[in-house]
Amino acid sequence: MSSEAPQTPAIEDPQIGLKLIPEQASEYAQQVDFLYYALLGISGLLMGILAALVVVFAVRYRRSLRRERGELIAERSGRRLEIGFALLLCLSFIGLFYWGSQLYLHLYSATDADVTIDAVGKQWMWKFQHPDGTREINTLHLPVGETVALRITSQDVIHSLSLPAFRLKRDAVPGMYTRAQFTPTRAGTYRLFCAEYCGTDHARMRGKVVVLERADYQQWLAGKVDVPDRAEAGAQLFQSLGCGACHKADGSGLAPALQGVFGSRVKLADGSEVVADEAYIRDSIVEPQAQLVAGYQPVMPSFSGQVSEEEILQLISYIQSLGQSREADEQ
Amino acid sequence: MPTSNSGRSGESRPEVQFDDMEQQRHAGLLGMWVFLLTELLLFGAIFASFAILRVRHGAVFAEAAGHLDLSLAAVNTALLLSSGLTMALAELSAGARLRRATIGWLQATMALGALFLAIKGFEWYSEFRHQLMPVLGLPFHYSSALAAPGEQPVAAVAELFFNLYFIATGLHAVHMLVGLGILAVMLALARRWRRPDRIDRQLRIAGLYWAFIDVVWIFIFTCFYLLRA
Amino acid sequence: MTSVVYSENEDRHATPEDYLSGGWSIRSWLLTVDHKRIAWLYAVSITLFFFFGSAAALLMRLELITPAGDLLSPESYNRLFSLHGIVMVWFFLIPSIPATLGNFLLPMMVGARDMAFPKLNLLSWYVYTLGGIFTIAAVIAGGVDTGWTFYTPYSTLFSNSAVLAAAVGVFIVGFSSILTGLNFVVTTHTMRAPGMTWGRLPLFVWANYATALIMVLATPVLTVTLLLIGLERTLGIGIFDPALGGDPLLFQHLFWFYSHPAVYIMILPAMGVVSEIIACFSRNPIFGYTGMVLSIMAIALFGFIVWGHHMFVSGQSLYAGILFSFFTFLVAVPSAIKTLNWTATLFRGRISFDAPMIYALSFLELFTVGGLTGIFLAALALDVHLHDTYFVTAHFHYIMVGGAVTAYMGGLHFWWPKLTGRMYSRGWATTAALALLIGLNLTFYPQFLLGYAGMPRRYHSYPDDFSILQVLSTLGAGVLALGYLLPLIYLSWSLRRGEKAGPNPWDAQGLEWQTPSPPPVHNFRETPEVNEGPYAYK
Amino acid sequence: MTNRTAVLCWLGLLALLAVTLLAGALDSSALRYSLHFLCAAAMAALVMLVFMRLYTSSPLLRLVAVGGVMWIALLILLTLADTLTRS
Repeated sequence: MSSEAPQTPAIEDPQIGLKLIPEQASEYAQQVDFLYYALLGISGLLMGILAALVVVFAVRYRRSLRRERGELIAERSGRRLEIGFALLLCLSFIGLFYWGSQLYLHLYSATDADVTIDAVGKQWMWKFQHPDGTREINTLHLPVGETVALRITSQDVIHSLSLPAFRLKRDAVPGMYTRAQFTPTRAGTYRLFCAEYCGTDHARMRGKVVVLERADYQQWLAGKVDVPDRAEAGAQLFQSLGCGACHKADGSGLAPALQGVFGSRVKLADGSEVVADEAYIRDSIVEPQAQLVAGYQPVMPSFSGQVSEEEILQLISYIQSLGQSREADEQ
Repeated sequence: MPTSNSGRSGESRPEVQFDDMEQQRHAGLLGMWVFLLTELLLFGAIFASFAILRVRHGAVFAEAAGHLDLSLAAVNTALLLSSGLTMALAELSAGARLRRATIGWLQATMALGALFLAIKGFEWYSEFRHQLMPVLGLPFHYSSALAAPGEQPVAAVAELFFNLYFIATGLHAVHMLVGLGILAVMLALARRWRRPDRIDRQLRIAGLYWAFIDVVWIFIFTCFYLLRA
Repeated sequence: MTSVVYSENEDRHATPEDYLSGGWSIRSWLLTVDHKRIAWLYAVSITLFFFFGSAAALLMRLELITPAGDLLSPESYNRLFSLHGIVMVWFFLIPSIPATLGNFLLPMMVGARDMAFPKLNLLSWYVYTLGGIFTIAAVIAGGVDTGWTFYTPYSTLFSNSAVLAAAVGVFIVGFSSILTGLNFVVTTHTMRAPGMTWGRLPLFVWANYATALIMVLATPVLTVTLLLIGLERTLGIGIFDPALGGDPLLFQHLFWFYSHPAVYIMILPAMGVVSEIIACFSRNPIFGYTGMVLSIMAIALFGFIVWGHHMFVSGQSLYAGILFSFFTFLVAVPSAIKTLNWTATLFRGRISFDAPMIYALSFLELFTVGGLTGIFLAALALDVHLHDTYFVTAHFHYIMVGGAVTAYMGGLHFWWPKLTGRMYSRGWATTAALALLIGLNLTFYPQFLLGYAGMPRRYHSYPDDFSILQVLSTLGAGVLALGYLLPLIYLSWSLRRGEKAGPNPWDAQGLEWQTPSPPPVHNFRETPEVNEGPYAYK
Repeated sequence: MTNRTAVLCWLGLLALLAVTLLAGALDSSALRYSLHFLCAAAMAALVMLVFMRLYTSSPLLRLVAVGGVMWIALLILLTLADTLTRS
């Protein structure tokens, strides 16, 4: 069980008042709101028809009127009414389904982003890590207009990064990377929540997203004490852990050279091929033998437990910085 | 099992809520089959977990399967299939109202079942001795060709395999014990032979349960023992 | 409709004294195999658990009046919502209609003297009680704080609350609903009276038959999933631990494979009750009987292929998400057809507004709101925004409290004269029904607004801006509590001093109304002969 | 089911067991695995048809048996649909 009771940082809620429809802080948020209004309209219409029918029938056919009963709907036309109604519903549902899944794919399928931010959920705080190494807890500063890709994982239980203003939510699952990307279009302070129940202080695991104009963002960056950027931190780790001993740049070591390996197709010992993306590199660090590269001996020790999630992400950024291979550029 | 309240007469009278014996027999069989449906889905969730984890960790699972004793398991499977035969013959003898044959075949079935559990126990004990039983935090030492000896992640995934192996075979063993309990009751009834038609009906239902245990073991044997590297 | 002749005949059937006056000793209640008495055993125990769960809900609502978590500590709030979930889902909603009204009425409606396996029926109640004891033991041992969903790896590796006791409690109560389901399936297949073909079965029987199928097909997967959690916590042999390469999403697949069909276990019997009530109080045959039956079976069977819509944001693959979203839209169509048929049944009827009818019409409004918001959640992009927010809480409370509990109340008021032979006061019943309707809308409508504003579920403290809607919701909860306390009072009052209700006070169709109320021990003098359809209202 | 059919079914089961064990010696794992599952399915079918007398029982009981197998397939296939297509 969780050993010591981890302390939870203080909460800084953005004071933005009750917004029944959260601000549309990105163009995607507007699209989701159109879908919401469309569904509200359809539901309102159907509820209206239902309520009207029930009230009219209740008033016109109440028993106390003692009126002579009219003819009931014939079996055949009744069946046609049912089937017609069902088909009408199916058609509108297929439309709504298509609309919803298009937006869903736009949000989650990986596209190249201007800046990749790592979000690591930990019992009861969110830790963000910018490419330049800046780290924040429960607060995320972003520039307007740049496409932000979130690389989300968790160190302990399942959390869920929820940004209502961007209509975005993604679970942080331990042992797995989940992705989402969005493009802030309006400066401002927005809410940030943990949506998946994760223990005692689940309710305190929240904060704010601060979207700044480009100039203010640079100023905010400058204000930060200069901390080695993520790739440099990765390089330092690469040396301190002694990876360089086998992964020699010229490939003469016991292990494959890592120059330009990110994004390339790697031939494995069991004959299959896999793209060396973040998940492959992470697995190779934590579980080296599972996807052994063809032509090499399974001698790499596992580092699982010795390097934290942030450090693995730093190593990945370092390997990325060793040059993207040609295939990755075409994707 | 619906007990009937008939007197000494050959064909016993149906229970109060049934109109005739045919309805009661049909209800008994349908009831048993629906119960077997729930048991099938109980094991189904275990097989679904196996399918998912086998797909995610193919190499290590295949290699871990190599550490199981295939010959013992093959003998066990043959034993269980034979106990299916002896159970069927017991049912047929009860149908033909042959008291001694019914008792004989029932005893054979129970003997085969007990032997199966004994061999299974021995198999578990040998796995315990090879430190391949990660139950209750026992030391788990897994040697794998895939990695240098004592490697943590391959050993971790192998531990996952053995966890699932012990869950599946343990659940099956529990069902075997319940089956043996039912057979013991049927044996006692068969010895007294007070109402042969009732014994015939209940033995058919007990036979369904025993044959179901065979079916589950066939798939456990295939999934855990045969899918080797 | 068949006329059942009450002539004296050979002694095989019991003398015509009713099932209640057969004896009030402890033995006659605790060892009964009469499906009607077992229905009462269930009715009493699920009512106790209902008020136990409702107390937890009221405490949570009081806590949520203030944004800061000041009334309760986070630990106790988490234990309260877990208790509320577990008790309400497994100890009230799932057995509510099948085990009480279903147990009482199904044999009578198919023209049988009792269930196919009376002893298993009693065993099902004892297994339910044993499960209840374990759950209460879990509460006494400090409560469980994993939510009713027991998500791993929190429930297996990180929670140090009484997870094992709660998991064992739910593991045991699962067998109770398996036994009930098994009894209903066999009774409906083998015990129908001569002439009672499948096409002449009342929709209440069809609904309970479909529910029984789901209980039998889905509950075993829950049982083994909870077993896996128990084994991981006790013997350390877990398959969900990410460090061993286990997959937390595998747990979610196995859990929701049961839990989504479970919500259909809760709503289908309610649909059966509403069909009976609307047909009786509008004096009209049900509109589109075949459409209704096909919809019931479609909901029961398609309910098994939609569970992935609980995992749209959980890291499940995008294509599986799209597949599950498509199936979820399809499974909404049969429910819409049923709503259309209920409304069309009112057309050109002679409608009277007794308490059961008010409950049925409330069900119509509340279930439709719940159903439509389900469509919001089926649309993938909206579910990403709305998942795990109060929008989802409002959606399933509209369907479970607005649908299942309202129909349970309606069914209770509709068949109360048959169960007890007494009539309750019409005025009080109408007040309670309206209080429930108003209270429910006032409690859960603000939660839809909170949901779209982004307020997540299971929050013990929340940003100050949401407090106005939370206060409104707590106000509604108060009215709702009134709506549930009133029936407890006037129904128990009617047991003693309610006026005698004849065999058929509502002049309703159905074999169960052909017997005196309260009905004799073996329901019918002679196995009735059925020669026409179920809703021959003139 | 008669004594003769029971014994024949038993012999068939042992033969299938032998086949599935011998299949272990093949080298291509795809062929091996498919043979293993084919034999397992055949053995299960034999036990259900003969020993559980599905061959001679009412269509309702056959429906229950087929329904159970279908529901397990439903659970496994849809869960695999997620695992296999996860990026």
